[in-house]
Amino acid sequence: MEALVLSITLFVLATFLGVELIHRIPTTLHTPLMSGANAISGITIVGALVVAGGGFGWISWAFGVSAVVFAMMNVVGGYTVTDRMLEMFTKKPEAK
Amino acid sequence: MEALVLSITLFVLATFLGVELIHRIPTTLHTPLMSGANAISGITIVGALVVAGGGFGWISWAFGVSAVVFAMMNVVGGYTVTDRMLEMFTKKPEAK
Amino acid sequence: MPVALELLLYLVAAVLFVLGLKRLGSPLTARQGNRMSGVGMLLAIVVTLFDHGILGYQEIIVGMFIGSAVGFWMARSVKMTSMPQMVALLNGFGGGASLLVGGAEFLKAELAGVTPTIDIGITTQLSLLIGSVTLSGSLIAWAKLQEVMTGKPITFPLQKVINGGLFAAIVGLAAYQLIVPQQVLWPFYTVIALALVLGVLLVIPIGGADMPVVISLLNSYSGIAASMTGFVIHNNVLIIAGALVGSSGIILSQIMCKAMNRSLANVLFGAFGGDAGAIGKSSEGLTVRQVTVEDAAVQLGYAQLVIVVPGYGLAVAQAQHAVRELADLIERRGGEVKYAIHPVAGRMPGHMNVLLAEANVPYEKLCEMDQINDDFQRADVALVIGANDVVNPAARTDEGSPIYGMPILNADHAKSIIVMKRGMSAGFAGIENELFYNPKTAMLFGDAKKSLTSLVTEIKAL
Amino acid sequence: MPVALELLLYLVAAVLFVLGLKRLGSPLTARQGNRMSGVGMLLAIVVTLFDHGILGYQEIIVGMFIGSAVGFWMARSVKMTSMPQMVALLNGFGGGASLLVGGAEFLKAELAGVTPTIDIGITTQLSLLIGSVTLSGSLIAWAKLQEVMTGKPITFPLQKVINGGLFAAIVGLAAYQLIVPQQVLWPFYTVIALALVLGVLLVIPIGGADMPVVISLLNSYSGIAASMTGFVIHNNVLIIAGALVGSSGIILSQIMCKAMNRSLANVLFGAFGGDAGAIGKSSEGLTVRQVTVEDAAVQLGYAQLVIVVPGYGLAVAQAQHAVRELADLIERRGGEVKYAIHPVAGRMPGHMNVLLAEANVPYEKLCEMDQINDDFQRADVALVIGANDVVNPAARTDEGSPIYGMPILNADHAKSIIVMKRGMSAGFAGIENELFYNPKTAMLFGDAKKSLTSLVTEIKAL
Amino acid sequence: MRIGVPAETRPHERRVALVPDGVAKLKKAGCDVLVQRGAGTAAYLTDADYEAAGATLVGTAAEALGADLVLKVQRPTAEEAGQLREGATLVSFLAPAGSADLLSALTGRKVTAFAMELVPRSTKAQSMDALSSQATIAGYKAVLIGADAMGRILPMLTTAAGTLAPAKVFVIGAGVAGLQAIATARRLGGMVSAFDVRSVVREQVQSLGATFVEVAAVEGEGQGGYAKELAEDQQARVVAGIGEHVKGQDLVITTAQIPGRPAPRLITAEAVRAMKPGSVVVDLAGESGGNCELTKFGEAVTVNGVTILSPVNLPAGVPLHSSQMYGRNVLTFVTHLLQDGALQIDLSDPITGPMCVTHAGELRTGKAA
Amino acid sequence: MRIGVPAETRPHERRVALVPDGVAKLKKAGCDVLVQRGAGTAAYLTDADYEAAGATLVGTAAEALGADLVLKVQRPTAEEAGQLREGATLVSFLAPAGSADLLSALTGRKVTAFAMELVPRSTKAQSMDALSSQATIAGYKAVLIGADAMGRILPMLTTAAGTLAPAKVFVIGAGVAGLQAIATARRLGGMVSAFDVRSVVREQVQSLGATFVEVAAVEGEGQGGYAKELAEDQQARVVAGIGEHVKGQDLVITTAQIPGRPAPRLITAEAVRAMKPGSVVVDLAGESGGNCELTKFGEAVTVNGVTILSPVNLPAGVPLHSSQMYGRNVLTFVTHLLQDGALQIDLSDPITGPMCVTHAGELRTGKAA
Ligand SMILES: NC(=O)c1ccc[n+]([C@@H]2O[C@H](COP(=O)([O-])OP(=O)(O)OC[C@H]3O[C@@H](n4cnc5c(N)ncnc54)[C@H](OP(=O)(O)O)[C@@H]3O)[C@@H](O)[C@H]2O)c1
Ligand SMILES: NC(=O)c1ccc[n+]([C@@H]2O[C@H](COP(=O)([O-])OP(=O)(O)OC[C@H]3O[C@@H](n4cnc5c(N)ncnc54)[C@H](OP(=O)(O)O)[C@@H]3O)[C@@H](O)[C@H]2O)c1
Ligand SMILES: NC(=O)c1ccc[n+]([C@@H]2O[C@H](COP(=O)([O-])OP(=O)(O)OC[C@H]3O[C@@H](n4cnc5c(N)ncnc54)[C@H](O)[C@@H]3O)[C@@H](O)[C@H]2O)c1
Ligand SMILES: NC(=O)c1ccc[n+]([C@@H]2O[C@H](COP(=O)([O-])OP(=O)(O)OC[C@H]3O[C@@H](n4cnc5c(N)ncnc54)[C@H](O)[C@@H]3O)[C@@H](O)[C@H]2O)c1
Repeated sequence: MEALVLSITLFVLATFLGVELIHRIPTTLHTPLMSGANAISGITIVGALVVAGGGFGWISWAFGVSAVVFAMMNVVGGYTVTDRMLEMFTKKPEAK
Repeated sequence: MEALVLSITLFVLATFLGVELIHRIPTTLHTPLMSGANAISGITIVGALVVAGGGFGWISWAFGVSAVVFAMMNVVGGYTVTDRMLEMFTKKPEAK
Repeated sequence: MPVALELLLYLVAAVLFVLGLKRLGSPLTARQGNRMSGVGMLLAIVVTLFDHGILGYQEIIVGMFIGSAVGFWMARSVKMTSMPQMVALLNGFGGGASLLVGGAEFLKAELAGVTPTIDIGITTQLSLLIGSVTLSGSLIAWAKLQEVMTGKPITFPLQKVINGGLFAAIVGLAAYQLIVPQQVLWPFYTVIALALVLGVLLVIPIGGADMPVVISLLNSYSGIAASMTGFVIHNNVLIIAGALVGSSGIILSQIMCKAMNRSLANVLFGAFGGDAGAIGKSSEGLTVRQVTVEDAAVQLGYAQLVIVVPGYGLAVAQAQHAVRELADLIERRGGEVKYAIHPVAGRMPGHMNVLLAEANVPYEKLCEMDQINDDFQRADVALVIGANDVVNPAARTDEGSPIYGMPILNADHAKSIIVMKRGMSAGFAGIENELFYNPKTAMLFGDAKKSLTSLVTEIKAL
Repeated sequence: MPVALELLLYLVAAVLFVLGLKRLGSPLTARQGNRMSGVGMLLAIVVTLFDHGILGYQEIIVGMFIGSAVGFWMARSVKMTSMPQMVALLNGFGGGASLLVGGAEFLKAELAGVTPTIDIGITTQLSLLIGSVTLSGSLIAWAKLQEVMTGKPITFPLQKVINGGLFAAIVGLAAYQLIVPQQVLWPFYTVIALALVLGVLLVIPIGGADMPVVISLLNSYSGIAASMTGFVIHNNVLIIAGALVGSSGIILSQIMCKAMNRSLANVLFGAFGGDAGAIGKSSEGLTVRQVTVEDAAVQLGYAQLVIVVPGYGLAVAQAQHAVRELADLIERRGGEVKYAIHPVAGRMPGHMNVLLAEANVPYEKLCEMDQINDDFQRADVALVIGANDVVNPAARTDEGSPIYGMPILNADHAKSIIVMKRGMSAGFAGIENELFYNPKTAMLFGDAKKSLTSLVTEIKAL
Repeated sequence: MRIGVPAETRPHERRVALVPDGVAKLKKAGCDVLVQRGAGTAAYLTDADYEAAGATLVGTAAEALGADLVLKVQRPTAEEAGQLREGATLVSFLAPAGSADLLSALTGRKVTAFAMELVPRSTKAQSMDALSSQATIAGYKAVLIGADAMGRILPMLTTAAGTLAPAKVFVIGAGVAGLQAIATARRLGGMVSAFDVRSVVREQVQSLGATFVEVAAVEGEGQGGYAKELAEDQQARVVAGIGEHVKGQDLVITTAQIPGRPAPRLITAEAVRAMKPGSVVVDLAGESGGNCELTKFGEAVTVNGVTILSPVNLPAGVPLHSSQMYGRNVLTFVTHLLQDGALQIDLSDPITGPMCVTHAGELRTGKAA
Repeated sequence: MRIGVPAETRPHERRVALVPDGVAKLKKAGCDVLVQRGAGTAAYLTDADYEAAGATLVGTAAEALGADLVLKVQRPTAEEAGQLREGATLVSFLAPAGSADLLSALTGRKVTAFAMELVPRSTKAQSMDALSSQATIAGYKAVLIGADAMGRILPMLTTAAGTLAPAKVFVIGAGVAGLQAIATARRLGGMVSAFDVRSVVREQVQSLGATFVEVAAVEGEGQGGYAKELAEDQQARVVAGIGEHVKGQDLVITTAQIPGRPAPRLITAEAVRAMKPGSVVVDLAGESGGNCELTKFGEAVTVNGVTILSPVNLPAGVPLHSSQMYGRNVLTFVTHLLQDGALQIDLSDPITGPMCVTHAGELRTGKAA
């Protein structure tokens, strides 16, 4: 039970941190930011790997490996697509 | 050991949160903010109470109770003094 | 690998996510931020692989490889304009993965005959529910944007009631699942099925134009789903990263709504997402594209050449000082600003000269039509402020138009056009202006002075 | 009380600290924020009391009562102008408490003959070290500000070397303490003693003017000390709250340094803190008070009546448009702005009229000297922009002065005065201006146009 | 084709119908341009400038008037009309409403005459609109003249010798000239208010930073952007309202006109008498009778210290710029008529048609009424 | 004590030495003010205004001139001087450097005479500084006159009839009048540049948004904020530099003066001939010889289409405001002299002393050289 509260504590702190991290974002960055955050939500890959590697027979097989495929698509696709979108911002260095 | 890492995790998250929470502060608020943060650092009172209430004989007595006195001064003094400083900001409602 | 080290490395990954997310918020650091968070992800994956000795399982490696390859290929081949639906699709996969992980954990316990603790039970059900909604909802969002299905809101009677009922049923079944004896699996499957349906129903009444908000919200959900999975499998990096995405996604959705001058509730339940373009429907059914101040600010802040086209609206708004300030700011950032003065802009000969002289715009910057018309194609942005007739392409092409034959400013030759006016009303000649429906054109509605002032604030914040 | 509930309540307290700290950052919510965090503190105390059944120990209650009473009395009786030293003192108490808690834990283990784990050992030593430095450093800061000791930097040869040596010795001793067998206590006491000395040595070379930064930094330290204590007694609320204060304190110190245009390193090791006022030393040794743009913004943003006194510097800076913009902004926020035009401001008759007309300042707002001189006492801020001679009180009092007898604008009658100029150079008449040394006056150095533009940005962000 | 530009003969007329820049353009279009020696001198355009632009300088007016196309500013005198070639084309201000004699002379000689006052107010014809271009100059100049005649300066000045209050300027009739007057007076620092019977003008006045005076609730928008005459009761209300407002003004500039009608009487003698000594009224409607009861066209009248000016031909007072603009107007119109170096007169054209007052021996009364 | 304000008699002088507002203040201070009937009429100040302010209207100049203290604008003629009471006090512009006859007449009648041109340029005396106040008006008016005489308008206008380029205005000598001219020309939309030999002026010119022309590296700051005469080689360089810059200008306003010396010759005939036809030079230094070689004081000269104006007494052209300012200057000075309703003349006073040119039958040459 204490472990649960600890987990909740982490959850709460991370939630606050997420809120604070996002400030006045120019609209042009909305989609990349969304996409970048989506890539992070691919962290489920860790869960997928745990399940797939847990050795629970068909569950690992059917659920685990397909979860791994899905999650990997999310992760790799997510980061790549975000990077592509962000390319355009590195073109012109800001003159100040 | 895992407990330690968990504590470190909390420490790290809270540190980030602390950094993010403080943004462009008008100078007038520097002192109140400092004072308010100082009041929060009086959280040592919890440690002081634990020590004082731990029943370790003279240690509890000498260290614990004096820690309690010190920490309480920090807490009560800190919150009160901050509140006094902030009084002036509630005078005029903002017309927008 | 010692558990403590594993946890520590997970913590490093979490820190990289935090830093990455923060950097994603500014144009200058965004790319670097994305890469930082990518490194964090790699670290988390490697740690997990090592820790669980998973490296032995060939099929997992194959699965990872397939997923990576497909994901990479999709990401590389998608057109720039289809990015939003791509994100929707990827997000759906993430939700699906959470669903599968939650399901696996549930079945594992069932099969092993273990009754999970109440917290594990609840979080498992949550990861199933949220994962399913994310999965099906994201797919619908994708379909709407990809125009596989109609982008218009789909509504039917009692929609909200039905959604509410569905939700209640899911909660009830999930609760029942927690208390029934082992081996009863139908509530589990039913919850998943109903949640998938719920995801569909929640998204179909929302119009295509509002999809980005929905995707961001679903993205937030998939974060929460990941976080719930973290509770289930006792993994802190999942909890932290999931919670980060969960909360930042909601904030981002809100910011997006604010940028559209809507509330989140209005977007989700307004069921009029498809009407957003109505304000700018021309008689031929064309629609205009609106731009937010933030967006316009980025365009102008990074432009090399901006040509300002002032018109009568600039005078009405008395925005001469504001436009000068904007120009100064752009120039301080290294851009160039010119003013294209049409001979009949305004309502009296020399109207624009009078205004801009008052704001001390140097005469060198005021260009006559003939002198500047060729420069438009070099311009990154043509900023049309309260001008209308003087940039109306009908003068070039439409013989029936009362302004046919009048030479106009070639604002439409610029790489992009931002038009500031209060609404869609016509100018002096009383005729419609095609330029506003040009795909390169973005409308910034509102009083020109207000818009300019906000632009200045936004560009300063870039 | 079940442990889980206790932990949950601690979490609630931590959340209240987070929210409170956030709200402290804006004038409108600051007071409420402080109260939220206060409620969090109360909650944490009550939970601890209940949990450990401490209510029984009479002496603890008495101790709490004494501490509260003394703290409350000190906080109520201190003068508004002595706030910074008060905070320093309270902060010292906090550091002292951490030191005592860490010491108690150490002794407890020693006495019980338990060898603490390495992490407990390290964090204990850290809480001792940081607590001691905070305690003695804060007391020195207090003494400097209270003028119990000199506010000037105290330096002596090899200071940095000595400090470095001291620090090395402390680290060495602490490490030794961790590995020596039980019952050897001298390293423990020596570490404390040396750390106390270190705290003193670190603070004495810093000038009185820089004390706020030091206090903020020490405050950050006391947060870290509390956090370390949390590691020692395995208490998460201590860890979280301590870390929050630790990091926010450092950021705040940095912001403060930036506001003074200095780096943190410069403040801590520059050993010239006392020179800061040099720029504004008058021949009689008076000093001027500088103000930051942020501060000026708050003053102007909340003022009811602002009287602008323009002078030749406004013309030189060509800041006429900027001042108009500032005035518009203040008026949109509900304040009132007037311009006091001195007959000989500038360098030609009507110089200010020409400028302000160009910026479209309505004639009604331009007030002649006789008409406005009585209004100054009602003004919250007299904003003197590049004017000098026309507000020089020497004209009223100093018979020897070349401007004696010239009527001047009563800027000095305003509740506060902000003067914008580039440096301390004299005006046309070439004489010094006492007004700048008036305790009510704050100088905003820099080109008037730049200062005004930044002010506008800052007020918008309020 | 030969185009002739004679020197203007009206007293005080300093403009010229074509500037060297226009000569060069017509040369390029394949025409010969004959400019009378000294035609541009009063407008500071030298014969050398014309020659450099490709003009053929001719010694007498007769030579220039004998061209196929004659460009003028002022309507020709009887003598000048007599020198036009039979069947020639004439582009000039013609004041057709009051020039019956001239028109019949032109018809007699089968001259095709275009009146520059009749450029239609369509978007496309804007660059030929000589009334607008000359009114722009007139509005500017009216303020200069008025400011010069005043006892005070326009801007506010706070000086060691006291504060000079800003002058109050009131512009009646905010058409082209009126708006330019508003802008110029504001530039000089005056506090400007304005009135017009067309209500669309309110926003235009405000867009120049001046205030619109609601002297009476009337609406007088007529055809083609012009005003129409007001009904009697409305007129009375306007006059009363203006009389009230005019009292406190230091400079009043009136430009109210109704096409083809005498100018409306807006300022009564009584209203003038109520004004402060040293104030000035500049009446730009003098030629059509004046907006002020006391106006004497071309003269300065002083009543009770108030000066009423009714200047003649203000644009001619800024000869270089007004010629430049008029020349451009004429040039654009001629270019509109030209095809392959010859005139193609298409009377069904929406610009050419209404402007043509005589053609092939006939009087065209379409718009000339 | 009785204070007399006679009507001015110089031709074209429209100012008056005291305005009703000043009369009221002196009345309050316990003086009787005798104003000659019609003294203010040319400045749009009626006798009624004066009477309302408490003045006693007198029918003849002799009555006003016979007062204890006489206030005038222009130095008295011999006849007027003869009507002054023995031992009276006179405050007026006196042009002492060139008025030997007048001064001896005044000494003969033991008049205490104060010359308003000699107000010291100290901060305290600023509100008595009539040279500055009148120069302010002159600078403003010079631009109006110049603008009126030009062939073009000052501001840039982009219109359907082409773009009118903004006029280039060049101001030589950026003292009080010059700065005001700069400000006024900028208001009207001209592109203004300026030159002065005193280098402190650079920043002042820029503070008005105009550009400072570095025609030659010289420094001519003399005493009391005035310029000093330049060495020959420097002068030559300045003239050459100005000649070069002046070529492209449409309006040139010159105000360069050196106290007690003839005005420096800065624009040669050759430079004028290089200017464009239609440009205008307004020379405010005409009275002391002019800054332009072709200047004829009080006349308009036209050379090659360039007009050189040298207006006489510009402040009198804005009589109300210039009287108001002059009146305030005089009033402040008189108030400075008054103690309990009587004059207390303390010649050791740093203001009174230098201004006094004759006293108790003696000529005071201290500053009058
Ligand atoms: N220059 C001359 O001498 C002269 C004389 C007479 C007529 N004209 C005619 O006037 C026209 C001039 O063209 P133009 O492009 O300058 O003007 P325009 O075609 O009249 O268009 C002005 C636009 O400004 C917008 N607007 C008005 N107030 C605004 C505000 N406060 N903020 C933002 N936008 C505002 C209006 O749209 P919303 O209402 O939707 O905001 C309107 O569409 C030409 O047709 C010309 O022929 C010119
Ligand atoms: N009005 C007239 O007719 C006239 C004529 C001649 C002389 N005067 C004399 O001029 C004086 C006018 O008084 P004043 O108060 O207007 O001016 P002032 O006394 O000359 O003071 C101007 C101040 O502005 C500051 N400054 C200059 N450039 C600046 C910039 N870019 N940004 C910010 N500050 C700037 C200067 O200080 P820093 O260098 O430290 O920035 C200077 O102290 C009086 O003494 C008057 O007698 C007036
Ligand atoms: N191509 C075009 O679209 C075009 C070209 C030129 C002018 N215009 C428009 O035509 C309008 C009139 O032009 P104009 O200046 O040649 O007109 P104008 O010279 O005939 O009249 C001047 C002004 O006097 C006003 N007036 C008439 N009777 C009045 C009364 N009793 N009281 C007060 N004011 C009165 C009129 O409304 C007009 O504004 C302007 O608004 C102008 O913008 C349009
Ligand atoms: N109380 C005071 O402090 C006070 C009062 C009035 C004026 N002033 C100052 O005195 C100065 C001069 O005033 P003024 O206008 O009466 O002077 P002025 O009329 O004597 O001369 C006009 C200008 O001509 C300039 N000049 C002289 N020779 C020149 C040459 N060869 N080339 C170019 N320019 C030349 C002078 O420098 C001066 O600026 C001004 O700067 C003014 O600010 C001070």
